[in-house]
Amino acid sequence: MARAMTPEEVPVRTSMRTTRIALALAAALFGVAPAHAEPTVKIGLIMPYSGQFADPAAQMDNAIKLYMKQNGDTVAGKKIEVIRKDTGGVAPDVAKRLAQELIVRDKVDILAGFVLTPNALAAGDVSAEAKKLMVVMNAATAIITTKSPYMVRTSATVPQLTETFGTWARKSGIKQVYTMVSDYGPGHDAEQGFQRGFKDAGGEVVGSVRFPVANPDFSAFVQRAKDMNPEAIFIFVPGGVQPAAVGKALAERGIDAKKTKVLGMGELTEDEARKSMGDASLGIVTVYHYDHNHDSVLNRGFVKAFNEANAGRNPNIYSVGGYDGMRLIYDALKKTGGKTEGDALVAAAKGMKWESPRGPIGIDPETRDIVQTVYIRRVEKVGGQLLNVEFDRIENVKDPFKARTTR
Amino acid sequence: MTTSGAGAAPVLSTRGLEKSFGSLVVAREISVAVPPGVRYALIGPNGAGKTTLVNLVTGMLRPDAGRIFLGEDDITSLPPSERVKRGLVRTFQINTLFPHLTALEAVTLAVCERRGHASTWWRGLPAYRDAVDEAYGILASLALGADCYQLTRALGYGQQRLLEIALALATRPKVLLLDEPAAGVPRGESPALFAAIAALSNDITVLFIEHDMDVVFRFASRIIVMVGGRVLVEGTPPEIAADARVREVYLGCTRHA
Amino acid sequence: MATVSLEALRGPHGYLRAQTRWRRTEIAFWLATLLPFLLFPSYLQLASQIAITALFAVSLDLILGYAGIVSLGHAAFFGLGAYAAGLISKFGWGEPLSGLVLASTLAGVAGYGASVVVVRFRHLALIMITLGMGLLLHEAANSASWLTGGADGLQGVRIRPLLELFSFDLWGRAAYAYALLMLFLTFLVARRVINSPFGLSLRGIRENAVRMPALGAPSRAHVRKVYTIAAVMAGMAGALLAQTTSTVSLEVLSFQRSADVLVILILGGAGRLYGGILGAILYMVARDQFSGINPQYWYFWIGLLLIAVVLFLPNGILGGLGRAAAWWRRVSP
Amino acid sequence: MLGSFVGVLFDGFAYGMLLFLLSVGLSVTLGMMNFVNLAHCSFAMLGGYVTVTLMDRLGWPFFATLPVAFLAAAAASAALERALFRPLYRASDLDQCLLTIGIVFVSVAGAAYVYGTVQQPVQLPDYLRGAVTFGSLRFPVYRLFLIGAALVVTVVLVAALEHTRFGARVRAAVDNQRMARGLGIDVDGVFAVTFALGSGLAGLGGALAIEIVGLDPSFAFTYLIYVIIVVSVGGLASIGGSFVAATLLGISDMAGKYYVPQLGAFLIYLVMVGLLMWRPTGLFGRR
Repeated sequence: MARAMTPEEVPVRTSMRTTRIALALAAALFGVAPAHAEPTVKIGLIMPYSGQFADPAAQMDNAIKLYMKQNGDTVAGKKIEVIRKDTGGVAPDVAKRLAQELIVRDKVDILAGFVLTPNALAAGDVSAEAKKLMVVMNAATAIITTKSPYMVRTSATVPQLTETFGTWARKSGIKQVYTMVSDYGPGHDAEQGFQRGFKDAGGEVVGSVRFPVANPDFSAFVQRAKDMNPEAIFIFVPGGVQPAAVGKALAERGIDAKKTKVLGMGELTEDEARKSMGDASLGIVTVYHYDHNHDSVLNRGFVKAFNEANAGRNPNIYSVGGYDGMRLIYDALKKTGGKTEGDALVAAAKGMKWESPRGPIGIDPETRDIVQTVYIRRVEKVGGQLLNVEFDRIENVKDPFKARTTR
Repeated sequence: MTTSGAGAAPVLSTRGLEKSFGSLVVAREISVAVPPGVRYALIGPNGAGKTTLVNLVTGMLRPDAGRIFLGEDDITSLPPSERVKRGLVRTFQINTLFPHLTALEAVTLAVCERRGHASTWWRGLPAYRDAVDEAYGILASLALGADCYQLTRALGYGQQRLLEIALALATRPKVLLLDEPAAGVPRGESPALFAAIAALSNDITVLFIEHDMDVVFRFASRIIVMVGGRVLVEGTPPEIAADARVREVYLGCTRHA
Repeated sequence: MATVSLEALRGPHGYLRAQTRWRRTEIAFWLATLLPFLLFPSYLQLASQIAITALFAVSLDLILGYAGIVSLGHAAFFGLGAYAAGLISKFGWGEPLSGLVLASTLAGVAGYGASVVVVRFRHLALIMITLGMGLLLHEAANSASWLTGGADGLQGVRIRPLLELFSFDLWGRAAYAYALLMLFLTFLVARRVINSPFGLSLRGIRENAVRMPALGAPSRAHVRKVYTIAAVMAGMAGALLAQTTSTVSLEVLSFQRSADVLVILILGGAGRLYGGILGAILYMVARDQFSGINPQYWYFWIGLLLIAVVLFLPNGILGGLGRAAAWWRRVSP
Repeated sequence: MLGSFVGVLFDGFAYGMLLFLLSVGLSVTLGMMNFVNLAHCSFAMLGGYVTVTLMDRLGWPFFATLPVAFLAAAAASAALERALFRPLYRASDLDQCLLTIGIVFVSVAGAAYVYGTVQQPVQLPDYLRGAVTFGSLRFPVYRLFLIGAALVVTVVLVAALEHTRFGARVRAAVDNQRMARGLGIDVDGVFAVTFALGSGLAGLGGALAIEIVGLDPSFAFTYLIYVIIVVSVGGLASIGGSFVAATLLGISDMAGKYYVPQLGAFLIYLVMVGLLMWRPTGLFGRR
């Protein structure tokens, strides 16, 4: 809009001519998109490409590019065109607007991406109203997929991981646990999920604490946990800067993963966090749905291709979420024969099962949420390198939250 | 030290004002009584505490001890704006104006504040014709009528000094405290400025700080001499001129300076 | 000098009327705000968010540009309005206009409360106290997730169609019409405020806060009042965003939003009323275009834009345009 | 109980010193020179990236990278001072604010472009890891080192600014430019050096801080609030004030998180607002 207004505002006598030129220019800039000779399928990617969550978005985007490079950009006779939009971080108002614009202006057929829960929830409304398939490739709050009947998820849900982990922890012999989570939505979900799984299996939660989201130094909280002297500590912090900071605080306080078991969501022992923590990360047990160290032929190929395309960087959960999301879109389009109506695509996606780099996964036909194997890993030194080594797994895990509510 | 002037009840008086900053005493037992209608000059060497006295009286500084009266009323604890509302108004030694307001706007502002229009935000300024007329009248009376559409910062220095006075007049003062009204004005122009002051209505009691003794003796009806935070002596110009102490500590030095 | 004699001819009343008169460029500008309906029908959602941001910036301009209060916590009122509007609709009152009035009133009440504290400070302490209050409110909203939905955002916001006729659809027609109308109405109020005796006193406070008490002006009362008015407007902007997007998240209260609106206002030119609007248009259109071209590094270009404006158009775009216009008058006979 | 109290005091003090190291440069540029330098943390980020690059890619020892971090940030700011800041010393605060925010945007984008958005790994040498045990108390080595570094910086700065000819010139130039020029002081030169000093300190602070707070391109924004809080609470232009403010904020933040974790997120802001209400010009502020 605004381009046309700015020239009008110049306080010098605006001649009709300048106005007309400005309008023509504006029309040229924003006018009708050139007609395509080839039939296309447009995918609108809405992600926080800039700001605090830029790295997850970048990792996801890299995997999307890789998938398209490996599988071509034509499916069922249609060319796949991707339009990328930046939300700049948590901004549901922006995410919703971008989704609307993608649909009314760019005429996209599929919305995808979504690293952050509030943004996914906001765009969900648009997906429901416009009847467009929406693929959530990361955001992990359980309720998201209930927002639109056209939504599917290829990442994980927080309870899927934490509740399973809580149950596993009790079964592995731990009787008491102290939980530490970031004080915001996903943290609360993680705390609740883990505690529920752990208590239902007969464990005791001896205490819990929530740290502020913006928290540069964790030593006070870790010290507090240490003073409680629990048998095990469960930790959830968002990925990025904080895992390494928590890990370093653990090491400084002398919490030894051999004596006090340190449990956590997989973010805690991401590549960069392990590297920063060094040997202090040894023995930390985490739950996740993917690690580049997962041993399968498919994954080895995926990691190798990803490394080559991204200067040696390893894929992570964001990457695999994006990669599988693209796989889902491609397969659904093949099934519908290139039809892009939301109903057809979501019907095609329901019940879909395939082999992902993370192992066998599928889309629950009832909830449209992901069904997958949950891995329990421990940080170990393998050939001089600190790695997340899978040592236990729970297969075919559905989102327990929706399993309860739909029952 | 209280010396009553013409015998009428004073419009402004102080009793035993004290003020110090740390160990530096800037006001000591100041008790003055200003009768209505006079043109008072406040003189003294630099650092004598003249501006401090003005600051204390107008509420810009809080005294450590002592009381201040406007007429019968004790105003010692009133905030500055409240004292202005009651008619005790000052100007500043260094121009303290509104650089990006025109002279007309500035004086209209002051008039509107006095008339109580300034809290009205739902009517346009042009609707207050009387206020604008009054503001313009004040400016015109100080020969600023033609230049009142200029931004304050574009005015000449002498005009800015006049604007200081215009702003003070717009508050309809009973007592007007002028802190070196001619400071920085070329010597030749200051008589014209003081003529404007002298022409003010006799309803306004004026107390002015001034260094130029010619001006002081021409325009003041009474004079207070301050030294070292104290009132040294108070009297009519001839009395002051004849006072040996004043000659010694004050007049002697400035005449030569 | 020709202008001076013209003013002298008009006399003081004519001069003041001329100061407050609607200029042709202003009328053209407001007419031009209707153009997006015709020219860019697929950009109306963006246009509505620009209008909302412009309203927010105008609100900040009232306290910063006119009363000289720099605030780094203005999002507090924006966010209060947004949450209030969202919660009102969540608890069953989905009618937008009454929700808007209620939400803005609530923000105004909070603004008055905050103003009592704010008037006591100036300079850096003032900036930091507004910042601190904003951050505290942000944390409080995060903690009170039972009410606000915490980091996931408020769920269950359902807004009824405007006047029961126009629903907030994917195209954003109703959203833009609604936001633009509210911007215009608020702008009329703001314009009236600054052209009133009260507005003149505010400019006095900005120009010389020390002098005002010496004129008998109750500066603190003035500041409390304008702060409250600005809070109402900011709350209205927040409520508009909540209603037109049916979303509210913690981000409405964030430091980032406070900082963004400050940048937008300075970019456009503070103390000129249109500065906030122009700043919002430029900043958001530039952001939309740059991030469309280059989603990962667009802020590099935004940064360059800000630097360029400071170097070549000090005092914002309107400041620069004003100087250009003055220069043009001087060189053209 | 007493042990944990001493531990909390120590951690708080160390955290305060971290804040101090990050913000002391700002009390020079914003405080003394009165330049609204919101790009302060961009220089800190630069220092951080320099250290990471030298350590991680070129294998330099940690200590050798610190002076380079200082110099790199100082050099970058000297160039910017020349090109952008100098013409704006007399501009309005708002223009300075806009300019430096623009620089932050550019620096964040630049860092993301060069280093990617990924969190940079910071691996310290072994002798800085772990902790010294003292009875039942553990004092992490790196925190001891931070405290030492902060004390050294404070002593050197106070000595340099208050007891040397250079310091006298800086104070003269900052107090009254015209008079300083009249006295034959090269005001432009003094300003350039002072600015470079402030930014160099930021670079050093960044290099020292990343071990604890991590490093990615959003660093330039994330820590801006903290450094401004420290400087405003300490009082502009007061190195000692920043030191005391950082100590107070660090200890109260840490103690709050330990004893009343529910208030964890609020504390630093509450303390700031409280202190500023008590002393609007800051603890040691003169203006």
